[in-house]
Amino acid sequence: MSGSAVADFKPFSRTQMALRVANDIPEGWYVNLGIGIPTAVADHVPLDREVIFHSENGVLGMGPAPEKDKIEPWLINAGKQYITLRPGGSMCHHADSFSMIRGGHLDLCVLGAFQVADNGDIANWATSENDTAPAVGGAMDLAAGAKRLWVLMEHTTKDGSPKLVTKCTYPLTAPAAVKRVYTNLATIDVTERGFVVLSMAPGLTFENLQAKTEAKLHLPA
Amino acid sequence: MSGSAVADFKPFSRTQMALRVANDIPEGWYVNLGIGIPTAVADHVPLDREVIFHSENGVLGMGPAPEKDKIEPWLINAGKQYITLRPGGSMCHHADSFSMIRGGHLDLCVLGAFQVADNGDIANWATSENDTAPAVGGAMDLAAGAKRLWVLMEHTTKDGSPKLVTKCTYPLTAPAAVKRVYTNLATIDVTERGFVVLSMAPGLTFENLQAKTEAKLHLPA
Amino acid sequence: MINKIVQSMADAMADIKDGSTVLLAGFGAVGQPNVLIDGLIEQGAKDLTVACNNAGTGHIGLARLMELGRVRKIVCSFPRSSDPVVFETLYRAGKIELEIVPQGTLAERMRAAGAGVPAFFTATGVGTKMAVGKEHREIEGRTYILENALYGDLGLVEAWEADRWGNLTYKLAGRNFNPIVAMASKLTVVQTQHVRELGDIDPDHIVTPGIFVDRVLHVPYGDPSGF
Amino acid sequence: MINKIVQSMADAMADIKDGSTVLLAGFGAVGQPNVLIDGLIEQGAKDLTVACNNAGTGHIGLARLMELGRVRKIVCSFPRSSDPVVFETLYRAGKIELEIVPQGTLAERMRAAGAGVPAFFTATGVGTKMAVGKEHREIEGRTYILENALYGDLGLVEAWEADRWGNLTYKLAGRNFNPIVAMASKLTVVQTQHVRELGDIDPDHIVTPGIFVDRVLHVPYGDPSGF
Repeated sequence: MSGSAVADFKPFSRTQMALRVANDIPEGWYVNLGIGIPTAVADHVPLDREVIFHSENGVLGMGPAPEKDKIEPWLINAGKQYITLRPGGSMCHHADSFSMIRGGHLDLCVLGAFQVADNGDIANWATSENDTAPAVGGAMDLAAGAKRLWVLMEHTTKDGSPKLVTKCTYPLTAPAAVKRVYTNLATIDVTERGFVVLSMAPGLTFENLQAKTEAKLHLPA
Repeated sequence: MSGSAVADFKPFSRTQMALRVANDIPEGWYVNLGIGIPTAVADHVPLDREVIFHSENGVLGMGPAPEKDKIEPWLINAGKQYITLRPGGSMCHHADSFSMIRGGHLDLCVLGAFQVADNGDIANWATSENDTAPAVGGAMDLAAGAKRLWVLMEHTTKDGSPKLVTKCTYPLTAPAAVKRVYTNLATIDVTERGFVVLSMAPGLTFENLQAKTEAKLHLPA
Repeated sequence: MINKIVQSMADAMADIKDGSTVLLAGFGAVGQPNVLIDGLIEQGAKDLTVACNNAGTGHIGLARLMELGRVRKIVCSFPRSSDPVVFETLYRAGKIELEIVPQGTLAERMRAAGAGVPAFFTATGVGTKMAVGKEHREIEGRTYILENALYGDLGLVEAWEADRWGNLTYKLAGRNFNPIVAMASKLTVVQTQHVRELGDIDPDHIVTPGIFVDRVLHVPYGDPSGF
Repeated sequence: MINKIVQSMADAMADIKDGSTVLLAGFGAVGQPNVLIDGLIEQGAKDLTVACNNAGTGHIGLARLMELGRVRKIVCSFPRSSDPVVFETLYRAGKIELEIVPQGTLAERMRAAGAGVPAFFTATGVGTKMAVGKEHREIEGRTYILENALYGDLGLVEAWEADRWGNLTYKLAGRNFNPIVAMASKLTVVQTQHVRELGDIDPDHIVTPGIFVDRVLHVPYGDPSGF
C-alpha cells in the first residue's frame, strides 16, 4: 500500500459495480436495465436465481447474449443488441411493454446517470437545456414508473466533477425518483435525510468520499 | 284488398326487417349487431358477401349459429349465445375489443331502441330515470363509437305509442347518434332536416305513417 | 426458482383483506374463475367492492357471495342475467351499492389501471346519465368525459394454460376481461385448465405475461356449461 | 370477397396526400417496414409529419425521405442512431421540426388514438422539460400531465404473416410499434413476410385483427440485418 492517505483506496471496477448491483437483486424480481453499464448487471445474476429481465421493445425474460453463430436476427433489446430469450420469455407490443413500466409492474430499474441529487432527482438524458436533438428514449418512463429506481454510475465525471449533487444542473429525467446509487466508490441510499452511505470501496475514508461528493453524505442512523 | 284505407297496408315482418338491413350492408364492412332483432340481420347476409361481424366480448368474424351437435362451448357472443367463427376470425380481450368500437373502427352498429328522436338521440337502455338496476352493457360505447348507428325496431310500442319522437322521454344512450331507422313500417334517415322517409311498407300512405310518428316526417329532397 | 403455482385454495386466497376491491373476469359462463370465487366465499373476506361485467346468476358464485352479505358495492355494466334475483333483492332493499359503467368504459378503466393511466377522456356516456357530475371537455370539436382508472386489490382470472412464471393463454371467448383484470390488480390469482412446462408456450402466443400474475391454481374442470 | 392484398407498390401507396401524418413502426432494424418506406419515397408525398421511435440512420429509408426534404416534422423519442447525420444536419439548419416524446408516451399516444381516447394523464415527464406547457393534475396524491392521442393519416407496418382479411402476426421483437401503429392510423399499409390462406392463422394467435389493416403487400425479404 502507498503512504498517501488520499490515494490509499481501490475504486470498484466496472465488473465489481455491476456485480454489487446483481447481488442485491432477489429472485423473482422483474428488472429493466438501462443502456450502458447497467446492461452488464444481467451477466452477474446466475440463471438459477431467476430474475426476469425486461426490455422496452416488448421483451420479457431476456437471457444471456447469444453465441455468435446462434444469433436470432428477430430478437434484439432496447439497446439494439442481439439477445436470447429464456424459456418462459414472452413478447408484446410497445404499449403493452410500457404498461409494464408505467403501470408500476417492474420491481426495479437500473439506469446510468449524469447527475443524481440528494432528493432523488435524476438527470440522465440531456447535458444542456439547449441540447441539439436530445434523445430521451424510455428513460423518463422507467424513472417515473418502476417501483424502485437504482442508479449505477461513476462517482464523478472524468474531470473529477461531482455527480452526486444538491441540485441537478442538467435537465431532469424525473424528480425524486432515485432510491439508491451504486458508484465506483460507494453504495448510497437516497433517504429523507439525503444521501446515506451504505458501503464504500476498500480503503476509502468517509471524508475522502465526501470530498468527491457535492451533496452532504450521512452515516446510517 | 280490404276497403278500409287505414288497414290497407302490410307491415314488414321481423324477417323482412332484418333482411332490409342486411341488404344495405356492403361487403367488407365491420358490423356489430345488438341483442334482439338486430342479431337476426346476420342470417340474411350471404357468406359470400363477406361482412365481418364483431361481438363486444372479443370476437371478430362471427359466422352462423352452430348446429346443435357442433357447439364450441368456449365460443359465445355478447348475447351469450353459442356462435361459430369464420375462417379469418380472431379473438381479443375486452379492452382491445372496445378499442375497435370506441376508436371508430366499426363501419356500422345496428341496435334496437325504445325511442329515437329526429335529431338522432337514442334511448335503448332504461325505461325510466329511476329504473331499478338499469343495465347498459356496451350500448353507450357502440352508439358513441361506431362510424354509423342504425336502429332496427318496431315503429310503435305494443300499445301504439310512437317510438320516433321529437324528444326522447327515456334516458339517453347517446345524443345525436342515429343515422337511420328501420321499422316494420318504413326506412327513415336521420338528417339535418329531421326524419326523411326512404321507403314504406307496401300500401301504407305517408299520412298514415305520420299518424304513427310523433316527430314530423319529410319526403326526400 | 420462481414458482407461482400454488397447491391449495388456501394458498391461493391467503391474505385477502376485508374491504378489498375485487376485479372478476369472465363474460357469460366463459372464462369465469368460478372455482376461485368459491374459494373467496370460503376464505371469508367481507365489505368487498366487486367489479365484474354482470352481477351474478342464481345462488352460486358472485350471487352467493352477495347473498352472504359480503359485497358492499358492485361495479358493473349489466346487472341482469337469466336469474338476477339475489342482486335485485339486495339492491331493492338498499343493501348493496351499484355503480353502472358502460362495458367499454369498464374495460378501459381496468386497462388504464394496469398501464399507469389514472384518468382518460372518452366519448362514451356523453349526454347521458353516466356523464352527470363528470368533467367534460371539448377536444378537436367533440365532447368527452373524464373517467378514472379502476384498480383491483385482488383480481380473479381464468386461463387456458399457465406456466410456473405465470404466463397465460386463453381459449377463444374465454379471454374477455381476463388479461385486463390481471393487469389492473395488485394481487392476481389465476385458475388454469392446463399447467405447462416453462418454455412450452410459444413466446409469441403468450397473452398475459407472468409479470401481471401472482398465484396460479390448477383447476382442470373442463368446458363451461350453461349461463 | 374481401381482399386487402395488393399486387403492387403503386396500389399500396395510392392516394397518400401531402401534409399527412405518417406513423412508422419498427424498432432498430427489426419489424421495420423498409420496403414501404422506399415506396413512400417513390410515391412523392411531401410536407409530412413522421412519428417513429428514432429519426433515421445513414442515407436510406426515413433518413432518405428527410434528405429529400419531404418531412416537415419528426415526432420521436430517440433521434439518434449509429449514423444520424441526415437528421442532425437538417435539425441544426432549422430545416426540420422535432417533437421529442418519451418512448412510453409515444406508444401510449398511438394506442390511445386507436382506442378512442383523445387524451390521458401520465406520470412520465412530470417535473421535466416534457411537462412544460402541459396541463398538470394531482390524482390520489400524485402529479400527472395530460398527453394527447397521436393519430396517423397513414401507418406503415411490417408483419410476419398476413391473410386477405388483413389479420397479422409478428415475429419476436418484430412486434414493437406495429400493432399500435395499425390501430392508430386511418390508412394502414402492411408489408408481410408471409401470406397465409384465410383461416390458417389460429384465431387465438392473431395479434392485429384485420379491422385495423387496409392494404397488405407481400415482401418476403428474409431476416433483418444490421442497424
